[in-house]
Amino acid sequence: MKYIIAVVKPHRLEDIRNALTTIGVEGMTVSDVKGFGRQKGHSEVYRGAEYQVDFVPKTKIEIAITADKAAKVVEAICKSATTDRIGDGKIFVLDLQEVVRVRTGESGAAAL
Amino acid sequence: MKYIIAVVKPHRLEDIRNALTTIGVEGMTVSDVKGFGRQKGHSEVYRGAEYQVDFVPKTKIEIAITADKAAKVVEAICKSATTDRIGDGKIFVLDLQEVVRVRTGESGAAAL
Amino acid sequence: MKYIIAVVKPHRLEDIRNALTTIGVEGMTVSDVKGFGRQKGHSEVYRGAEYQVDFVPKTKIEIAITADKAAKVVEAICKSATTDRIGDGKIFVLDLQEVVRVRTGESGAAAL
Amino acid sequence: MRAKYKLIASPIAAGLVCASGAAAQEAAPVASDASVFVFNTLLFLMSGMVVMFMAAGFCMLEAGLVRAKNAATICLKNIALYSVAGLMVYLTGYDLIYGIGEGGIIAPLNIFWGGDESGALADGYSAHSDWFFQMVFVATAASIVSGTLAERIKLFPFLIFVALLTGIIYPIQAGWVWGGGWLDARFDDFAGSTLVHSTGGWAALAGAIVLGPRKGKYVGGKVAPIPGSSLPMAALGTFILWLGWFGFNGGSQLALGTISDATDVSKIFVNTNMAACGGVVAALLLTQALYKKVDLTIVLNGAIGGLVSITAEPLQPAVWQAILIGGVGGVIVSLAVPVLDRFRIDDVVGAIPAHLLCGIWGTLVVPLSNSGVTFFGQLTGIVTIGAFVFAVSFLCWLGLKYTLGVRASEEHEHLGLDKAELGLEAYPEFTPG
Amino acid sequence: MRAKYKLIASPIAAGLVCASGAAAQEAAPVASDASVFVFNTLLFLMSGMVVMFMAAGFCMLEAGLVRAKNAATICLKNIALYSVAGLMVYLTGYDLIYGIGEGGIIAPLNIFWGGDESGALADGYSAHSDWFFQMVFVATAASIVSGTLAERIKLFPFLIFVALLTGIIYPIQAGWVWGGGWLDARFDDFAGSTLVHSTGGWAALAGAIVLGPRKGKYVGGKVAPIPGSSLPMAALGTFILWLGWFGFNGGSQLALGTISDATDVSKIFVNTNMAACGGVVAALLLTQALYKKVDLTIVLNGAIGGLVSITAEPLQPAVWQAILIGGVGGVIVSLAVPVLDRFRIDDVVGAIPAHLLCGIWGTLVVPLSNSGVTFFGQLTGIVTIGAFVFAVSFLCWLGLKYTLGVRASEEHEHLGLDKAELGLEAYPEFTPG
Amino acid sequence: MRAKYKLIASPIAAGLVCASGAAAQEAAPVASDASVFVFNTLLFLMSGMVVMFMAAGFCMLEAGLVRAKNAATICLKNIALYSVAGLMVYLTGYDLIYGIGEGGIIAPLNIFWGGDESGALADGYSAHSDWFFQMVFVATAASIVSGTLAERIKLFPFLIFVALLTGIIYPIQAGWVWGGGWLDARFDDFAGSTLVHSTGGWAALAGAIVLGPRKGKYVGGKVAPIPGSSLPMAALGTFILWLGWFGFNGGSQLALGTISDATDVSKIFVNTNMAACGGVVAALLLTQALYKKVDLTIVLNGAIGGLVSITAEPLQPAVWQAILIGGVGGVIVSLAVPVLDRFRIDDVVGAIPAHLLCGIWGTLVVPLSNSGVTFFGQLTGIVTIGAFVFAVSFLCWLGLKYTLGVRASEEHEHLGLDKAELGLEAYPEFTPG
Ligand SMILES: Nc1ncnc2c1ncn2[C@@H]1O[C@H](COP(=O)(O)OP(=O)(O)O)[C@@H](O)[C@H]1O
Ligand SMILES: Nc1ncnc2c1ncn2[C@@H]1O[C@H](COP(=O)(O)OP(=O)(O)O)[C@@H](O)[C@H]1O
Ligand SMILES: Nc1ncnc2c1ncn2[C@@H]1O[C@H](COP(=O)(O)OP(=O)(O)O)[C@@H](O)[C@H]1O
Repeated sequence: MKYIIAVVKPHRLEDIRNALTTIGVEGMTVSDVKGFGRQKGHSEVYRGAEYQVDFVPKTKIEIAITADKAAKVVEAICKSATTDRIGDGKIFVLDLQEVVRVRTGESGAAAL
Repeated sequence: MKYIIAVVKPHRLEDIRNALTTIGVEGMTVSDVKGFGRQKGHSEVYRGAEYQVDFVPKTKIEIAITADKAAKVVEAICKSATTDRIGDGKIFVLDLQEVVRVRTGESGAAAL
Repeated sequence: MKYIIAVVKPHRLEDIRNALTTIGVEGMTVSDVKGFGRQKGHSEVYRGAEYQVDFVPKTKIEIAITADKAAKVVEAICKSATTDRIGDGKIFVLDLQEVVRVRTGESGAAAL
Repeated sequence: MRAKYKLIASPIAAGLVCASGAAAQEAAPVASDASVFVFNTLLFLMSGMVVMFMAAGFCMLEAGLVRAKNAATICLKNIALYSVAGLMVYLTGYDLIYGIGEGGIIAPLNIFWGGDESGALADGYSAHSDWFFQMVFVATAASIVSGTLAERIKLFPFLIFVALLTGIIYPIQAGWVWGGGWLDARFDDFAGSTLVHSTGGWAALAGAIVLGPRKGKYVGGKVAPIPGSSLPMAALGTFILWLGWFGFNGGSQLALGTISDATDVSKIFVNTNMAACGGVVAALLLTQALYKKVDLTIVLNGAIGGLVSITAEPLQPAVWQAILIGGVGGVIVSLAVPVLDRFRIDDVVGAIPAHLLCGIWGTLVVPLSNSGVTFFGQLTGIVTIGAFVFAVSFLCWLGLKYTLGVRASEEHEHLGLDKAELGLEAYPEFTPG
Repeated sequence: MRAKYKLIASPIAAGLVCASGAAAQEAAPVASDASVFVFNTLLFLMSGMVVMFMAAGFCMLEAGLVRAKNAATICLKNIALYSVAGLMVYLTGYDLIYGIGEGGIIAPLNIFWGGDESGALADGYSAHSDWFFQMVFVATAASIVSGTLAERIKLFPFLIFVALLTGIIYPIQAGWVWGGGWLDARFDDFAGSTLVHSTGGWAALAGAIVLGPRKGKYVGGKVAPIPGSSLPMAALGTFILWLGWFGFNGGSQLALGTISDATDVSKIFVNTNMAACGGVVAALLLTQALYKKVDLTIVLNGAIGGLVSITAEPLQPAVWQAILIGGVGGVIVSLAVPVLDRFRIDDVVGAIPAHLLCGIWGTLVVPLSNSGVTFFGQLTGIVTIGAFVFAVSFLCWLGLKYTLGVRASEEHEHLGLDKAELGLEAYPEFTPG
Repeated sequence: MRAKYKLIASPIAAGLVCASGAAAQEAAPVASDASVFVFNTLLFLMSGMVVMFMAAGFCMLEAGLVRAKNAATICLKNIALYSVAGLMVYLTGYDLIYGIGEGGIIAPLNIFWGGDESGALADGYSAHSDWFFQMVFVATAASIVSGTLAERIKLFPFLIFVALLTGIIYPIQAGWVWGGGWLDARFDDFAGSTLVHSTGGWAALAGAIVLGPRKGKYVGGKVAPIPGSSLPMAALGTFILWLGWFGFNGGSQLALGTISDATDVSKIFVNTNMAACGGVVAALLLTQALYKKVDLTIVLNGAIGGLVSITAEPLQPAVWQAILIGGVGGVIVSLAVPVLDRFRIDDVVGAIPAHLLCGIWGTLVVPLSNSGVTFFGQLTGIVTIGAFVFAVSFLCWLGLKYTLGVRASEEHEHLGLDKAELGLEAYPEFTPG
């Protein structure tokens, strides 16, 4: 199984979730993060002082999925997350050794 | 070593933390996340318009632990997190290659 | 490639980011977390009742990096994050199997 | 008609009686001319102060009902619109309202209000106090617009519209009635259900049509609610508006210095208060019945709907009538909010139901409690003022659209106007993104 | 006794003197009857306005001291309770207070207040202005209850209790004193330390006992604090209450139109203000001494405790006495908050210490500055009113408990009442979970 | 000079005229002595109430402009400073201001204000109403200081300074002018541009210098902005201040009971309002021109800058002059905020530009509209008061620095004063860290 972490633009979340649901992803976990990447932030003026805003608000999506579906998930995210602009985000794929569903104690792919 | 990520119901945190402390877990990291899973959210009415709330607030707990204790940790979370209702959460176990304690530079199990 | 997760004191973020940029890290993702560790929180009084604050606010930094640079990154974080006080934080290193840049679809080290 | 004329009939009469010495004691007691003057002036000042504070009420209500990413911008718009209104009422507005001449249609343009106090003694109050009171009324109408159009309108085009509304549009129609113009004889609007609230509502409606809804509000035939970022702030705003309304309606008695005026102002306070109570309870029960859940945002709108409904005639109704009038206002608001969505008119804070629709309702119901007023006359006023304000506003909005543009770019809307237009965040430490 | 009677003795006397012409100039100068009437009425209106605004103060204080997940619900409760209070005072409340007859125990039931202004001239103020002033007082008592019971009480049972409190319970006991009933001759409570604040506090206490503490507040013999979600909002609420208290106490002079009344109102303003200052400083120093840290929430309660303490007699004490009376109020609050926890009475905002206990203290200390008042008489009032309000409230709560139920389910409490009962969130973009 | 003297000349004269019966009717009508007394007293009370509420305005403005981790502490400071000011004005302040004697330099020390009402009839208002009005002015000056020094000053040293400022420093210089001291004959400051606002500003400046900037504000020759945590709260605070200013300036007329006084108060209301409008619009346009983005925080400061600028003479200027005077205030604020940063004077809320600089500007511009006033006289007042307040404040701050210490430790500053000094959080459920 794989543990996929995607960091994307916040306003794409809705579309990404739909895309993933379509290909059969049944669960995911989402949180708000700040990103530092190529998209470098920008300079702003506050009370007459110019300063650099270094981070960009991003949304992090985590998905556990069986290994065979991982490529499809990555592709689906890529497609639905892109705006073709810098800062579209990144997807990280890690190896997932075990999953357990708390309520039933089921484990492995059945727990996904 | 293992890196365990558990996504659970927020109001169980207190009990889970106690259960983990009891079995000797010395550190953990907690954050607020939104979950999309079987527990499907619900529909609400706001200013006369019905809409779907897709996500459910969840708490993510991350624990780094030696491999031998991992099973015990998973079990402890399972037990203390469950309310026997849908949305109780999931536990993901990843392989952890290295840990370093910032203050002392210690690494490996000693740093946990 | 490696996926590095560092949990540090919030006010060190600026310095850590600088240190990492210096050694060539081009991206990272940051979020706010609560830590339970050796630094045990403290007791406070609110409306005449004493109570224990168990968690400490921390900042989580995630960095994907090529395997060869991982050690340098860990070292850089160690150096820049430390205040030599309890609660300085921990660094976890996981194996990263794949990275994809959403905008271009590039993958592997090129996508970092 | 309001202001000038009426007062000539009351405090001055009182003054004359007073001047005739002991005779005064035979009828109801009267105060001296000077006391009457001070009382009337004080009524304007005290009422004007709390009406001015309604600007803060609108600011809080709107800041609470927009998303966090637009909260600073709406605050800026609110303080700026009040200021622009002040300048425009000084520049042209006040003279356009009161320079109209009896039965007139439009006053000759006259810039810079002169601040002449020479007629004050005859009027029975200080001209400056009256000016202040009128100015804050104009600002109220403009505040209504900002709420409806929040989260997507560009700052400067909005302020230009505010200048047109407060300097020209509002004053012309207000002159028709309160300035003693052509409508005055047939139409009655005590404190401005139509003249202030519907006017603001029509201008907002025109703007909402030209501007279109916020991105993501209507998706595929469905309404996607966009919850406000801070309901306690919205509740605070509503309470402040409620407070201000005592000045809004009470001050519109325009006189306090006689026993009968003081009693009338008291009646107005009670009716204003009870209409709001009626609006709250009606909205509470109705949302519970309709949706099985009480919707706080609609209950807040219900309070305002009740207040707007009683504004056309807060004096004559008996208390139970005031409760009913306000209660119907609460019903209107509760029902109209989703209806408006069906027409895809995106009114961020519910200002059109509360101010426009309840303003119409409140104006129409005046004949019930006020025998000198006809239903037809009320309708004439509602229609002519509505048509005038809507049409001119619509043209102004179109003009702005095809010159400066009125709508923030899609990207700015995504990002939030705070970051896009002000380059800052309302809650930099809290907002997730 | 308050209201009706007293005024017959003052402005009207003044009026008579005035009517007798030049003679008036020999003693202290007096204003004309009409001016006195307008001044008195104005005092009610102006004071009533700021007391009405106290509803916003309670709303902010309580919204700031509950958790975010219950903040919208508490706002709804506050605007709804004010509205219900308005309707109930109109339906039965006012006539229950003032229809009692001298020395009486209970007034005959009379529904719908008549709004009769025929006695106004003799009373020296407009009946409507007085009604408004009384109505906002009743709402204040109900506001106290909402704070204590926040975060766990169901909406509709709460509103039903508010209707009973404001329509029946409060009016009966208020009639005993301010309506001229049996207690009036022996008991003194100028602006309502006992009649308003303790009454609210007793009703809240009964509710807190029936309802039980919030889940997680008392765990294994220990008190687990549940910090409020927005202390700046709580601070704002406290400032608004402080502002409103000038109207609360100042307006309770019930007359402004003579030199002596105006001077008395001024003294009341100063004493009210200084008692609050005393309460703040006392709570500040005491929490620092006790806990080595100043506790802002207790300091805010200290301000209110000081204000409640001076409410029973804000006129007679010298300024330094007012400071001390308020200061003791601050001490009471600081000490009682943790004591209450020891009894596992969960009072979310600290209303019981501030309103009930300080109300008792303020009432008991009246004899010190007011020679016509006996300690025993004060005790009689405190005990009888307390027993009556507590007992009847307790029965009402029990009745509600065994019919509709009063307590939200455990799951709703976990989820927060905002989501459970209103189906929305107070801060949808901010709250973590 | 303010207060005592002036009034002897007006209402009492009116009283005499009135007493002479019918003769009064020949000139402008006058009210009876008693009515004049009540009106004047009422002006103090009503104005004092809204000026008191400015404490809430400062609290909100400052809580909105500090970081979340210091928001509870700034609320505590605001309610505590108002209370300390109240106690100190009672202890020494009031008698130091008014006990000075004509042309004097310092009044003999006299503790505990006596509350003597025996001169009230001659003064034309209740002594207590005047005391209340003066007290809230003193608190205003102290509120200015808290904003500048926020986020780094320790609580108790701050409160000790407040006690010195409100009990000694402010009263001495206020006595020079309003108490009839040596400056009174040459210097004019109607409502306190210099006496209140610059005084607060000088004290804040001295504190800012002694205290140094917040950690991280000036890093390597660059200014690192530290955005405020809640701009809507800051906007609310500004609106509250604006509201309060009607009382601040209007009440400083010190009399309302004659036609001319009522007219003057009305003029003051209009000018006060329009100066603020001017300040807002000027800051809006200027920040747009300078930074290509409107900066809400500076626009809010612009409103305050406009209000402070008109405070030295809100009565004489024509309305257009008031707009310009306020507009220049807005410009001053917009330009001075970054300049101050260049000197590394860290003024968290922009109080020094708004209160100190605009206070100077407003005082200097008085001769333009007020022929009896000389530029040189104004300068004398500005310089002597400025030198006195700055020097004494500086010494006090140094004294505190080398005894108790004034600055929170670096660790406490990192952690936030809320956790460090109060042991709680302003927004425990929201703040990330
Ligand atoms: N090496 C990395 N490690 C962790 N997170 C990263 C890394 N590179 C990028 N990110 C995250 O992905 C987001 C998007 O990256 P960015 O480089 O701006 O996008 P792109 O390269 O697609 O334009 C960043 O804001 C950051 O949160
Ligand atoms: N495949 C997944 N990947 C990532 N997170 C998941 C996944 N499935 C579930 N989750 C997380 O776990 C939470 C609980 O899952 P859910 O399916 O509702 O629980 P259960 O199946 O135990 O009733 C979800 O809200 C989500 O945050
Ligand atoms: N075993 C662990 N698993 C996950 N997170 C941990 C673990 N141990 C520590 N942490 C995180 O690291 C933070 C710092 O740890 P702490 O033990 O306080 O530091 P130190 O040991 O360096 O003094 C903690 O607050 C927690 O968030």
